[in-house]
Amino acid sequence: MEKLLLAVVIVPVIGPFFLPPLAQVSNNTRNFFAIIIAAITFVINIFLTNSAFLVENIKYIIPFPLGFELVLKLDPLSAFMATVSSLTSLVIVIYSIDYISHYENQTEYYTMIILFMGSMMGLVYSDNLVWMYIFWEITAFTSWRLVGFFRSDWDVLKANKTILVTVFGALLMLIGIIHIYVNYNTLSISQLKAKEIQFLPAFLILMGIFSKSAILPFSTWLPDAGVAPSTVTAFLHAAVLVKIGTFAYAKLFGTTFITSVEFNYTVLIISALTAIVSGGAALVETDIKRIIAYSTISQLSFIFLGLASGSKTAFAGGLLYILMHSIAKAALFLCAGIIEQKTHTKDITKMGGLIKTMPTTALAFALSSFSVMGLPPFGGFFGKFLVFKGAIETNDIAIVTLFFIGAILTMLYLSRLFYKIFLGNEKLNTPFEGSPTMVTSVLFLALLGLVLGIMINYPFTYTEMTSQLMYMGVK
Amino acid sequence: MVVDFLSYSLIPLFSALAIPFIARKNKRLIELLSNVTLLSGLLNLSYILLSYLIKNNYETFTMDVYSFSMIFTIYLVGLSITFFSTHYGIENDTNPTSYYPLILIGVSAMSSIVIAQDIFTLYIFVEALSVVSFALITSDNSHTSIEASIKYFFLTFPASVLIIFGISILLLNHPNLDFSTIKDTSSKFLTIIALSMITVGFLIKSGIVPFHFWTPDVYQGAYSPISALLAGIITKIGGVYAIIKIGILISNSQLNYFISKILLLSGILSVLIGAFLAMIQKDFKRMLAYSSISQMGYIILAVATFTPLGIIAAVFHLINHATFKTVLFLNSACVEKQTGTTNILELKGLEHRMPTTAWTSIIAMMATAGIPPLSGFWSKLLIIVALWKNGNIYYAIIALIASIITLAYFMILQKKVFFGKLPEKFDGVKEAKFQLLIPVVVISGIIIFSGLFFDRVYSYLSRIV
Amino acid sequence: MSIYLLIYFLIIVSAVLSVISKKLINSAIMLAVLSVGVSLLFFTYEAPWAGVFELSVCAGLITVIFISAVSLVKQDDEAFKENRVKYTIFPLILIIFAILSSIFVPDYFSKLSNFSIYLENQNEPVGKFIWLYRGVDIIGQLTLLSASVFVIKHIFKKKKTAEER
Amino acid sequence: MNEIQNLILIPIILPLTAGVLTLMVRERTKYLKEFIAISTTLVSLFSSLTALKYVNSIGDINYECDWLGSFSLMQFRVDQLSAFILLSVSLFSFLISIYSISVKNKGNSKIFYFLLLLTQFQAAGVAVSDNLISMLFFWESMVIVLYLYIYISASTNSTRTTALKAFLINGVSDLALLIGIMILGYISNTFVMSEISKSKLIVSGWATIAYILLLTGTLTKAGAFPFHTWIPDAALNSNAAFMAYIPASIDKLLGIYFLTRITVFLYTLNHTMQLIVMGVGAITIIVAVMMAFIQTDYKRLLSYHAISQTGYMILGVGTLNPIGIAGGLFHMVNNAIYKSCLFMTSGAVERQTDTNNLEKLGGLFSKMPITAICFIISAAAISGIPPLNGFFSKELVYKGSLLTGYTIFFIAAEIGSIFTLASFLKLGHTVFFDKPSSSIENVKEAPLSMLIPMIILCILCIIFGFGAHFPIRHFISPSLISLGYISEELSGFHTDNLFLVALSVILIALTNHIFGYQRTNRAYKASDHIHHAPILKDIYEMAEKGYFDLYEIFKKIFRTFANFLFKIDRVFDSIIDYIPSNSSYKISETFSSVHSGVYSLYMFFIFSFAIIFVIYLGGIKW
Amino acid sequence: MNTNFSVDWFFISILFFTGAYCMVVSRNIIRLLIGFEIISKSAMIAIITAGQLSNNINLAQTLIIIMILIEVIVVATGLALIVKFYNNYQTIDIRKLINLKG
Repeated sequence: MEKLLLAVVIVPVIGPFFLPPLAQVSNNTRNFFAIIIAAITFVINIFLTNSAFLVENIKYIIPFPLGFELVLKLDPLSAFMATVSSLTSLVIVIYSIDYISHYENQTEYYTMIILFMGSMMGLVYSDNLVWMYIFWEITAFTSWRLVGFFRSDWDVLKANKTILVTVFGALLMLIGIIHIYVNYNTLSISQLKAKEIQFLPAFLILMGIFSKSAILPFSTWLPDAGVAPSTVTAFLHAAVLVKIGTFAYAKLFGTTFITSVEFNYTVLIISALTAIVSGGAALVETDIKRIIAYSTISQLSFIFLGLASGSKTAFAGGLLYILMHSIAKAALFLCAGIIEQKTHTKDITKMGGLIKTMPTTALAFALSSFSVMGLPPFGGFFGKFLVFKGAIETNDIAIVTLFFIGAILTMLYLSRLFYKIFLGNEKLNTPFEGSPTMVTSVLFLALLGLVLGIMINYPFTYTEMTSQLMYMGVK
Repeated sequence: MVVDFLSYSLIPLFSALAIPFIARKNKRLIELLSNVTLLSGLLNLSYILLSYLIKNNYETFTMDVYSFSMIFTIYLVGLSITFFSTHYGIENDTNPTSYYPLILIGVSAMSSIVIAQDIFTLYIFVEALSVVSFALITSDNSHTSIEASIKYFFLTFPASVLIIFGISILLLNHPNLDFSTIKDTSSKFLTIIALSMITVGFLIKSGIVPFHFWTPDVYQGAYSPISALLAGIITKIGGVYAIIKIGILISNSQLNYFISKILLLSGILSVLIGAFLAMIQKDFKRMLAYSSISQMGYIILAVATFTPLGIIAAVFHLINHATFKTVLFLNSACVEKQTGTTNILELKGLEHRMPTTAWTSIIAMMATAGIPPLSGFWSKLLIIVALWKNGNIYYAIIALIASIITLAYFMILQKKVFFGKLPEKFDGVKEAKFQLLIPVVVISGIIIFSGLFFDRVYSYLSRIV
Repeated sequence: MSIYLLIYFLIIVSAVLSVISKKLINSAIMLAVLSVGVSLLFFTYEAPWAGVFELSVCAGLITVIFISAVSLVKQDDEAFKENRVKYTIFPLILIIFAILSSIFVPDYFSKLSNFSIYLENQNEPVGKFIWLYRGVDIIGQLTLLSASVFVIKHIFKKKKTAEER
Repeated sequence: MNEIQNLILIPIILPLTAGVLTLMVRERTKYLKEFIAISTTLVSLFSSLTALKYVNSIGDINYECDWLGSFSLMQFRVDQLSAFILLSVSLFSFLISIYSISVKNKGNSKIFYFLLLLTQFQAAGVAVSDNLISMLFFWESMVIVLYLYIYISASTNSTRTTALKAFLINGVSDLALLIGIMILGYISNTFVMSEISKSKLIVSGWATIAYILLLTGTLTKAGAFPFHTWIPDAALNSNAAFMAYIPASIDKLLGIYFLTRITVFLYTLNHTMQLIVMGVGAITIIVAVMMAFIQTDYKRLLSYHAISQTGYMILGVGTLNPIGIAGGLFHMVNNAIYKSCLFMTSGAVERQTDTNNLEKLGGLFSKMPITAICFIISAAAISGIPPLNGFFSKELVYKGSLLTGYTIFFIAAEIGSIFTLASFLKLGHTVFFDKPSSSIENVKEAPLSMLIPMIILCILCIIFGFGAHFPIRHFISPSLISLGYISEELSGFHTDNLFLVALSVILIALTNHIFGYQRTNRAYKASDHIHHAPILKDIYEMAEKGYFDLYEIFKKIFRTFANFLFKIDRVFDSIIDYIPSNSSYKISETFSSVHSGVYSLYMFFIFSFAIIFVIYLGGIKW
Repeated sequence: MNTNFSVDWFFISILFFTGAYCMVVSRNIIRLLIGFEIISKSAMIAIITAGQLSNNINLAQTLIIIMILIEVIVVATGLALIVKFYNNYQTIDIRKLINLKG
């Protein structure tokens, strides 16, 4: 089992460096190998998830001095997050094969995307704050390469904005980590369990988390990074990158430290404002990917609501919403990718009536939007529902109202988006449906959201057990 | 002087002296001789180093780890520079019968500085090093190089006078100038004054804010490989490492308060001003020069703690900085050779034409900005932790936040030089020939591995303290 | 006591003259005078070797080098209009500085007691000193000398200069 | 017991599977889908009938299954009220599935039947579920079906807009319902209605908020003022089968059902709350009927009536006394009956004449007599002509509202019935008796599949009218018992002063109609004397333009709000983007100006700083 | 002895200031070198006085001799550099050296 734990980190971290040589052989070999790596990671994660509750502390330790040792530890939360991200990554990599095939420097693309996945695995499983930080920064670097994929000045500018904002937050987080290190003289998360943390380091780490998952005041790098190819945006902004922040929050402030009430209240207020502001922005924007990115931001604030509201059920709901939102939002971004590739525009005022020509995409888009809006029987419903339970249990009418408005805005902008793209009256000469692989993967994600909603018992039981087992609560 | 290292400083010297006699006319032979000299030394060193790092065996190992690792770095950079220059220069560009000997003498002088146990000896070799380097700066007779050389001459030699003043004060209460002697009586007021005057002298020599004015001009104007040599190792050894030695001297005395304050102040100033100024530079090499100022600020901050951890961090960051700054300057040299300019406003979109250069520069930049898991991250982390544990929390925080500026100007550089669309006039540009790339690639590998195997490096460096 | 002051006075005056004098030749000569003064000071401080070296090398060799360089650089000072004001007012500034330093500087050394420490080697001749105790510096001097040789060679190399290329 | 559980599972599981089955069926197969749908609904009708019998005779049926881990179960509990609702749901889906065989503009018919069966499934789920969460699950998932239902009926932009409108109104109100249910569960630590009802909630604090939110949800579902505005648009842009099914019957049933649940079963209302509920009912009656009176489109007129009838039910439930509640529930089922019938007639007329516009219609009595008769019967029923079912339910509502002592509501209800009758006189007169316009020659009678459900419904109208005691004894009183009221004798054909009032209402309406008809010799202009009355004229125009439409208002508000928020977002963007870059650029400029390349400056700096440092290190001594 | 030492340092500081002033204000490169000479002379005097004060004059002499060697070499190479500069620029004005800035 330890070997598996090591493998799930090593394979995707070392693997990508074999891709450039393979690209010399042939592109198909390279793509195949990339898919193989992603698939292996996913499968191992499934195994680990199954045994997460059964086997007690599985560790793999690589010694480093000064308490910086690299410890990989398996716990239900990590396994859950790893499975979610590797699943979406797998689908996205498969989708990429057709999508990315007519751009240059594909090799770098695959390398970076697999490396990103690997560092995600490392971040998720590492039991040491400084190694968490290290993998965190690697993700920042890879996202920089990926966002600047098209290499025009504008793209690179936005990529720089991305990495600068996230790294700035990460540095604040590092200050917090060093503060903890000097105070408690350890960095191991499992040794820091159930310790009380002062407001300052907690707040600094929180800034890092917010910058990564694009909560105010760091939010706007996310829509700006929409210049990247849609697979990248799906990968970074929907599935994995922004979830790093939520995961780190769940791991540190949910299951490790005992935070103070004021701290949680700060988180709630900030995320509530984020939900509203980004929702409003999404209602005004006209660029399809910017709209979806803004909706990501607002949904992330819902996740934070669930994680921070201090009740076990809401925590479980937050975790559940991480899963559902990853799937749905990835599907949305990939649909946007199909649309953008076929219509050669991102401006929704130029689109309309696409439902005639690309019905499957429209179906997938609609299902995913329903899931994000939180309509039953889609998975998003349960997530949002439980999250609202948390909001009410904070017993604060302001937060409930703000998030209510946020939810209404979500419904509004998503329906507006769907209406403008697929209904409306035809403006463009009608493009065709995307390639089979792309459409299939999109549809798969959309239907997965539906199926998970119908069979809600399994994922919810998992997250609920996780939160029952690990959630620390507030002081 | 540590006798068992003496050979490292003598052999290059003798081979330099031998060059005019045995190889007057034959350029190739000169290059071969100098390269072989340095390579043999490097092989020897790396055998000893690896025999520790891998097999943990101590038979061939000396306890003075700092000097040893420093000499290793010196030989590494020196060899890469000589190797680079052999394929860099146009025919008759530099005059090889004096160019390579000077590099060799510089290497030997640096090794002697590292192993010097007497402060006056240190001074002598520092002078020798300065003389060698201002001669090397003018290797190509361009206007800029001569200007750089003259500025270097007149702006750094007064420092030696300060050092002499310090030595004269040391003479007052010491029978001789051995470090051991000074260490024993290092709790006297006069000693502190003397050492601090010497420190200020070395600050001037190493171009720390507010004595940094010569640094960018010199690095920009100098002959490109020599810029790499200067920025990579010469100013570090001639200035910063001397300060580190002094820091080791007084690391456990109580009277280092003033020096600590001075060093902290100039260190944090260097970090900030260097970073800020690097952001608006138009010239590749000048930007790198400012960046090296800010990086040396980190080293000075680390020394200023006067704690074992701080010293380790300083030495480690010194080694790292030598590696990645060498890589960057050599990259700039490649770019200059291929495109004929270092003005980043003209350069654009070279990443597909010069992929190796682009990637190695990215590695080095990330290491400089302290992006894990590269080596720069660990040394910076150690520096911050040392500062924090020493109680200078605000310095630590500022230094940490300043690395976002580092990242910012490297992003700007990368965007302007390597990304974007290739202009027509660079259509013919190709990657530099692979001999020029070998040193860069090797050192990049060293950066990565010293980051990944940080545990070994740390346990190696922390043996003595 | 007075002899010191006299020599010091000579030194200072020659230094000031070498700074403010109009022609470079005069400056060089004044520098030689300065070196002579310094060597005299060394003699009075029972440092004959140092005095001899100072007298021979600094007053002789360096002056020669200077004068040859000045003659090599065949440019009289009127080539560029350097305003003389900063030289003419220099003595005043120096006097002001002298007053200030006479106030501040001695206090640094006021609390110094007698530093005459017993050394077993204090009466040994200088040559023995050089070879025994500062033997390492010989390597330094060797390095320096060879460096200087190559530096001169490097600077005056026979080759096309930058702008002809 | 177990087979009984299966009994109540049949109306839920069967339609779902059947619906998925219809999706499998290929579009071109004739009558297979219809057969599946009809048989399914028929089976579920019988099963729910059996369930009702069982419940009335023996007792509640409970069913539980795992759902949300340890957080919540899928809990069904069928008491008399639920059984009653379940029965009516199954009945209407059965009738509609027959009726819509030959509805033309129902789009892709397999999708249509799929949606129909899905709606049956969800409605049954809402009716039987005892756990608020599972109820919410079924309830909220109806939004999607609603959207698709309107969407498939035509591919014009107005249809899509209407679909969006319906979707948004219901979706937002469902969010309100969600939060209300969460608060309910939070303040009473359980989501099971039957347990909450053991200790009924008092309206105070969080509970008030919860009640208002729940009320919003239910009223929107029932289509009451001011959340009704999607129904008239839907009437214009969708087919009659949909109108007859969802807004006319299912939404009413479920909305009023849950309104009754919360108002009577979960809460004990205080006085203000009760006034609010009743006021909403009264306003709904008046406003909707005034709007309906002036309409010149068949289905749109009917849809406004559907709204105003909702007002009676809300009023009845709001009275909180058994008579009123009984009236509300009874009126609910009655309204479903005759309103569906009316929509069916409209569908028939539309099918045969391809128009709904009153100006074009006329004189159809001779051409389609059965439709006309069905229309007349159900119109009489809706206008409360004794002795049809509408009359009795309205009577009960009047009594209930009188018992509360607020005569104002009673008067409002009466005015409502006046205009109801008047507008139906206008409608009937126009469509069936007035002189035909040239466009509709040679019109045939509607096909059998349309007539059968109409006839069944008319028969039901009459049965529930003459034998009003039968439904009241078998459906209403048990429901009241399940709600915790002892049932008293409350039905039958009896003469008291209310009867006279009803008669006078009829006379007023007749005179009004004749007056209007005399002024302009066209029947569809019979409402003009009200329409063009001085003040009302402007109000009507504004209403037609949608100034009072909550949806439009909220759209405007949210647009401005969103623009404001977008500005805020830009501000944050500048905080993390422009301000740092520009300020650092300024700083760099400032420093850079010092490095002018002038040697003397550098030398001066170096010397002065060196001296300063040395002095600082040595310390100034005096 | 004591006072004498402080007097020495008084003159040393004056000499240093003279050289420093020359190195700052002058535009003539050769004059700059002369200024450098002056300050190094002051350094030598400091060494000698210190050695004489601490009764360690022979060590001081040794250092002085080595320093004189260094001085000669530095001056020679510096003058060589200046001559090269003159050959390239045809001037000995240091103010001409403002190509590298920013």
